[in-house]
Amino acid sequence: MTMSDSAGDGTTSAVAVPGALTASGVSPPRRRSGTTLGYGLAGLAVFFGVLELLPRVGVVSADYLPPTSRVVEALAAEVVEPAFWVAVSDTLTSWILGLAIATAAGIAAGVLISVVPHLRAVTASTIEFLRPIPSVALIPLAVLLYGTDLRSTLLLVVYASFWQVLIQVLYGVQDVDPVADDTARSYGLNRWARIRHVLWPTALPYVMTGVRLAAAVALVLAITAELIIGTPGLGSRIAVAQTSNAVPAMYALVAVTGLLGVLINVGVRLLERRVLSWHQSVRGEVVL
Amino acid sequence: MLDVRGLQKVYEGRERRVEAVRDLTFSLEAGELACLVGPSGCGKTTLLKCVAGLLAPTSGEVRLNGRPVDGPPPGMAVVFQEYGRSLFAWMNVYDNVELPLRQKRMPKARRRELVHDALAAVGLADAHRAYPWQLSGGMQQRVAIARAVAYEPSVLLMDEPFAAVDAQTRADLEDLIRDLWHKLRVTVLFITHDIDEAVYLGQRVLILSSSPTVVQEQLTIDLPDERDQLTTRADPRFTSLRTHVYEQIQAAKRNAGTPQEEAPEVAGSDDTRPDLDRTPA
Amino acid sequence: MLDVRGLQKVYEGRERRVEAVRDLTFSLEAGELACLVGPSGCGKTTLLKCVAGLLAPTSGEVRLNGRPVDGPPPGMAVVFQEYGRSLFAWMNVYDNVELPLRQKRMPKARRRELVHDALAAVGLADAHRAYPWQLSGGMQQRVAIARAVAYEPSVLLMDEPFAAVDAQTRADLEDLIRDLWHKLRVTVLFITHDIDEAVYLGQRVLILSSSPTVVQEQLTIDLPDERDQLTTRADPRFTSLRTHVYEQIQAAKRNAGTPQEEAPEVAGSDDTRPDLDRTPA
Amino acid sequence: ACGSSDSSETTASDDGPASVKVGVIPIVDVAPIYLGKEKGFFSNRNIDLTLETGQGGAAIVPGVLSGQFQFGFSNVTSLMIAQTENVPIKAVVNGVASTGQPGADFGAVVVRADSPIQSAKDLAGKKVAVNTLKNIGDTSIRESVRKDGGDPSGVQFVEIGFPQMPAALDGGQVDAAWVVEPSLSVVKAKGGRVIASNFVDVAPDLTVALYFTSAKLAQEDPDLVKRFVEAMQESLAYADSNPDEVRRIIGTYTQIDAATVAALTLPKWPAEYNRASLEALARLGQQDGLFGSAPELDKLFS
Amino acid sequence: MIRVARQVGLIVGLPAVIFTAWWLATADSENFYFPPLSAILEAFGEVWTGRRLADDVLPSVARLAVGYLAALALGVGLGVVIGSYRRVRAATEPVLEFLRAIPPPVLVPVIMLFAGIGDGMKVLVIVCGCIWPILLNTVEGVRAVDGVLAEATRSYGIRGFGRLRHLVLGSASPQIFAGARQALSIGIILMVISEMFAASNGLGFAIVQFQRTFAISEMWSGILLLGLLGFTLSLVLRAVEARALAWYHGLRRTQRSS
Ligand SMILES: Nc1ncnc2c1ncn2[C@@H]1O[C@H](COP(=O)(O)OP(=O)(O)OP(=O)(O)O)[C@@H](O)[C@H]1O
Ligand SMILES: Nc1ncnc2c1ncn2[C@@H]1O[C@H](COP(=O)(O)OP(=O)(O)OP(=O)(O)O)[C@@H](O)[C@H]1O
Ligand SMILES: [Mg+2]
Ligand SMILES: [Mg+2]
Repeated sequence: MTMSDSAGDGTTSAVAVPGALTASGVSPPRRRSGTTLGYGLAGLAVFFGVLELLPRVGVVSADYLPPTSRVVEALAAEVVEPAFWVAVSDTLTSWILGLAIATAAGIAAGVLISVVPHLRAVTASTIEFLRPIPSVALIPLAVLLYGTDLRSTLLLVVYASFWQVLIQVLYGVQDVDPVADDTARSYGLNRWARIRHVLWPTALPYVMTGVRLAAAVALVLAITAELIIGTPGLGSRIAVAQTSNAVPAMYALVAVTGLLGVLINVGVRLLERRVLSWHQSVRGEVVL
Repeated sequence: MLDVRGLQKVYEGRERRVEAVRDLTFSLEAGELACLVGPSGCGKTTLLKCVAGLLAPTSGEVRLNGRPVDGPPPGMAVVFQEYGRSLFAWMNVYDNVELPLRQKRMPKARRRELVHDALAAVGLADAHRAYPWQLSGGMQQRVAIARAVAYEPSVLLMDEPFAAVDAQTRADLEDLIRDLWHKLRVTVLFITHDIDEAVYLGQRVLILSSSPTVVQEQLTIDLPDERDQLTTRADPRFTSLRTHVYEQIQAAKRNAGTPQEEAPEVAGSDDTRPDLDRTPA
Repeated sequence: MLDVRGLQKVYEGRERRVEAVRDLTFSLEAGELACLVGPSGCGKTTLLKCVAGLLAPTSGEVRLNGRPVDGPPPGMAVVFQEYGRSLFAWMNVYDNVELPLRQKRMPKARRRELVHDALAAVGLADAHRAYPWQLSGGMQQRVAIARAVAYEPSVLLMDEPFAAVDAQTRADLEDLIRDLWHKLRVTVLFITHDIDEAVYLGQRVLILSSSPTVVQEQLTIDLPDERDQLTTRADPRFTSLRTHVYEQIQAAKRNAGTPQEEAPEVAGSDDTRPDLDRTPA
Repeated sequence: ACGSSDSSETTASDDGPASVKVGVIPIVDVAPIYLGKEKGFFSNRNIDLTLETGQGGAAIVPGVLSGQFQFGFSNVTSLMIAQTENVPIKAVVNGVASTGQPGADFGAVVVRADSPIQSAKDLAGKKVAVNTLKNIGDTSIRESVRKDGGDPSGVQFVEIGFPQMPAALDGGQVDAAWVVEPSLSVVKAKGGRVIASNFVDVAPDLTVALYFTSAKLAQEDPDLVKRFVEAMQESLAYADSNPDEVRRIIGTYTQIDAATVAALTLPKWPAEYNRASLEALARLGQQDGLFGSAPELDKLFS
Repeated sequence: MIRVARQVGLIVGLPAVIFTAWWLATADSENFYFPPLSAILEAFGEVWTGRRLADDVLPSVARLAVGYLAALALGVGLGVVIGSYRRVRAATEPVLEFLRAIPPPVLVPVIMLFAGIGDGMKVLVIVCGCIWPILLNTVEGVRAVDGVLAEATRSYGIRGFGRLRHLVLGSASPQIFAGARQALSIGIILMVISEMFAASNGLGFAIVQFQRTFAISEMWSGILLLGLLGFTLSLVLRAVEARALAWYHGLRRTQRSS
């Protein structure tokens, strides 16, 4: 009889026993992140390959869009200059500070607006009014207040990326499952506990998207502000290269910007793997 | 202790207006265990949510200990019919059960003990670290039950809490609930579709009619307090009680058509008698 | 027609590795109605998903009409245990039921007829325009059933499809399924926790053991083909069959403990017998 | 570091050197100030000079107005516009001037080698790129067309940054472009033809840009302004007479490649601005409707 | 009636407070860059009526509309593909992130190389900017499709276009709308930025022109107009959302009614 069979081999195979807790030995996740990296590098290779070919086959003039190889040469010339690294660290400083402020403020404001009754309805029109005001139009204002200081850049960076986080938080909070919320309420979880244990985890996937959006916007604005106001950083180096008609050097700097964006995204994705491991979007892929 | 008076709830939608319950009046003593049965869609869940303070009635009122309920009262635990959605996907089983206790500002050791005991009692002693979505339906439902049990509530509301577990587990859980009720003298309102279960568990069975929903009958279960899966269910009195409930529910469903003819626009009415001749061929 | 051979499924998680089913072998004839029972968490849903081609087995194979199943075969309908989540929240009831038919490229009039009939058969003739989340749990489950019925499948897989409906409705739906089966000669695999239901409905009852899951017994139900809620259930043969199934399940659960004592760290195991002394006091 | 500091702060320190920030655009035109700083013309006069680079008026003018910068660099038409709008700024010293030699100025209107356009009058009905609309570029080009006997009203101007002009010209997106160095060298190297020297057509030795300060600073610290002007004039004179030094210094604050630097047409850096040329430019600007009212040069310089 | 009044009150309440504060704070402002609000409003009346409306605002809005809709179509389309296939995502994500991090002021010249300097370029710039929130949100929405529902869809043989339309787009729609809302304001911002290059008309062009000619009140009035434009368009979007996501709002709201 089947019964006795199964009871019999239960003794021999502890691993095969249902639900045995095993350390993640064979870890398929690690294998996957390896292939992910491979695909990503392949994608980038194709992209840069196309950029190499476009000017070579004459779609655009190499004088205005130099092939990748020339840009790489120019990049090699850049990276040996200490000033370049100073610029990178200046840009990264305003980026990190700006993003941190914008994210914290966006999350705090978003949660507050959705939790306090009526606040959302009251603020909606003002938010929609303020959001489309371009940061670039605020440049005179920033310079007026802070000159070419770091704070000028920060003002623009924060203004632009704050909304990205805020809107995502507002949509995320709206996504709270009423049954989950009812559960929390019926067990007497107070408002803060509900924010922490129900609202926040639900909004988290949206927030992650918001952070990814804001990270890029913050980088873009940091560079743009440096470009136009002239605060030191990658942007002002790009400006110099631009006005000097140093085309390959300019693209080299732009490429650095883009690569920073890629790195930032890798970071956020890793974070997401950790904090959203329970979410359908992450766990759904584990089974695949 | 719990008074429901003239409770009416109408769901107003854009295209659909549903009178989920029309007029419910009943009350529970402190420490009473009452079971609620009624046809599918008659408004049991709606009633439970009103009692839990999660839904505002359209008219009528719910009072707990003399005070009107206008939000979830403290010391209340609820097991929702949608057990899957009521578990937090971002927490493992242990954390799910522990969360309400943390809110109670209980020392950590005590919390640990309660969570362990509750999970062991529902047969999930080994699943502490699993996430809800890694569990089978019945296991998820048992996590929700464990959460309510660990909470040591003074009022316990359960909405078809054993719908997803097998017969043997169900019997064990029934005994668990009665045991808990005995020990803590909690007031329990228990919704079920299983008539035997209602009779076996309850001191009283409330039978709701089809919509427009009213309390069709309140039946006191005069079985001895000491109940046992084998002997109680074999008791002739048990059989006659369950037959009575069954007939009442059937009557409720048969009669349901009548009032609807006067208010034909009300949707969500519930003639669940399948018309077999119209079955797709 | 349906062959399951040496089926094993292991869920690999980061911290948790669960062997949901160990070794299942059975087969169904074309047009057979088989019921599947087993303790909660023993792997019934897992088996169903493997049969439906939704989940790749770790080892072993599933064949349908001689062809290995590597994706959902055409002409198959599934009623999921998580009925609520299996409905499209952005479609009303009518559209939910109609959607699979649209995929079948059926003329509109025919679709209409099928949807109307199916919804009427489950007692939801009035709820066409409601959204699933406006319905009670039992009503949602009936929408999922109606969707499967309207689809006129050649293979029907149902995972505890009547868990959320009241006793009377359940009886009606049981008859609906048998009726459908008679008319269309569909092959039905029906998972249930209700032993009476398994015996009443099926030509055969497959009993799964606790994990590590194997087929514990295959019981042929030698009741007459014409069944009826009153007479069949009163039949002494019915009673002896159900008692047999009940004992088998109890045996399955009792024995389940044995292998676990050698591997005490096992999660997801299923001794659902509550230890009442350890109940929180 | 200066935060919301006031311009007066810089003067308060009589003992130490006054720290002065100047907002400039990183182009050839401002070579003298870099040179002067290096040569110590500013530190000699007790000025601790810092150069801040911006991309034009949007950043520099508010910086000067708010006292973040003490001085700024701007083209003269923009300054005249500011004056007519009563922006409280004062021009203090010459910035850069045209060479005054047709065909050999640091800015010119160019076309592609194969273009049918032969001289300025052919521009009528054509698309011409300028870096900023309603500014010195279009005004001066209209004058070139006029002087060449064409109809200036028919010229279509489009706004494109100097660095993008070679590409736009090459790609046929514009028929002609007003470019300045170093883009001018780039175009010439690709065979582009100069068809007009628009600065020269406005006035001989046109003053193109000036250094300016805020009215407030001019009033509160005339001494600082005076020292800055003197230092600047010395720098201008030095630059004008040492083109090799200029070419060297350009290599330090720009990224123009060495070959191009060597071939650049350098502008003129006279120590004094040319009042007559400014009046001519003002007249033209008024004719083209750049100003709301007639610019009052006296007010700009007083 | 009362409801309408309440709605209007909610919409104008806070802005009214802010404008009053602004009015008072700048009433006798000497600062060149912060003119009194009265002057700004006066300038608003003068500038944004009559010809400028047709000459500057309309072309801008037209470009915005084309760019935004194109970004919506492209963002959702690409997002569905990228979100559905893990490998496609792995391969494309770095490139997309690379492009996303490039600031429009440097990107525009490159776009000009390919798209010239006409309206096409400006539309392209708008697309390049507002596609990201839509794309990212769609990708995440598609990845988050409920597993049970996806299985139900598969088991009923709903594949290809039907699956896309009924399952993927339906369940991702709340997140897609979040992206669409983000993109709207970004589109307006890029409309302004694109008109800083090679433009001869448009709202952004006018604002930049005002800034350069030190017409500061007029510049502020232009910024006000941008805000109003954003607000109006968001009302339109909200109306669309209220229709398209009626199920979602119902689902999320009903049980909160106590
Ligand atoms: N959110 C809602 N919006 C609109 N109508 C609703 C809503 N919730 C429930 N209803 C309607 O109210 C009625 C009662 O629903 P309820 O969930 O209380 O039934 P129930 O007795 O719990 O049924 P079941 O036994 O099937 O769970 C039903 O007709 C249902 O359609
Ligand atoms: N996605 C998953 N990831 C990890 N483990 C899973 C997953 N799904 C199910 N399991 C595990 O597989 C085992 C069998 O689950 P399954 O859902 O098949 O049980 P079941 O027989 O349907 O139970 P029930 O009657 O309670 O629904 C359980 O131990 C469960 O924890
Ligand atoms: Mg219910
Ligand atoms: Mg199951």
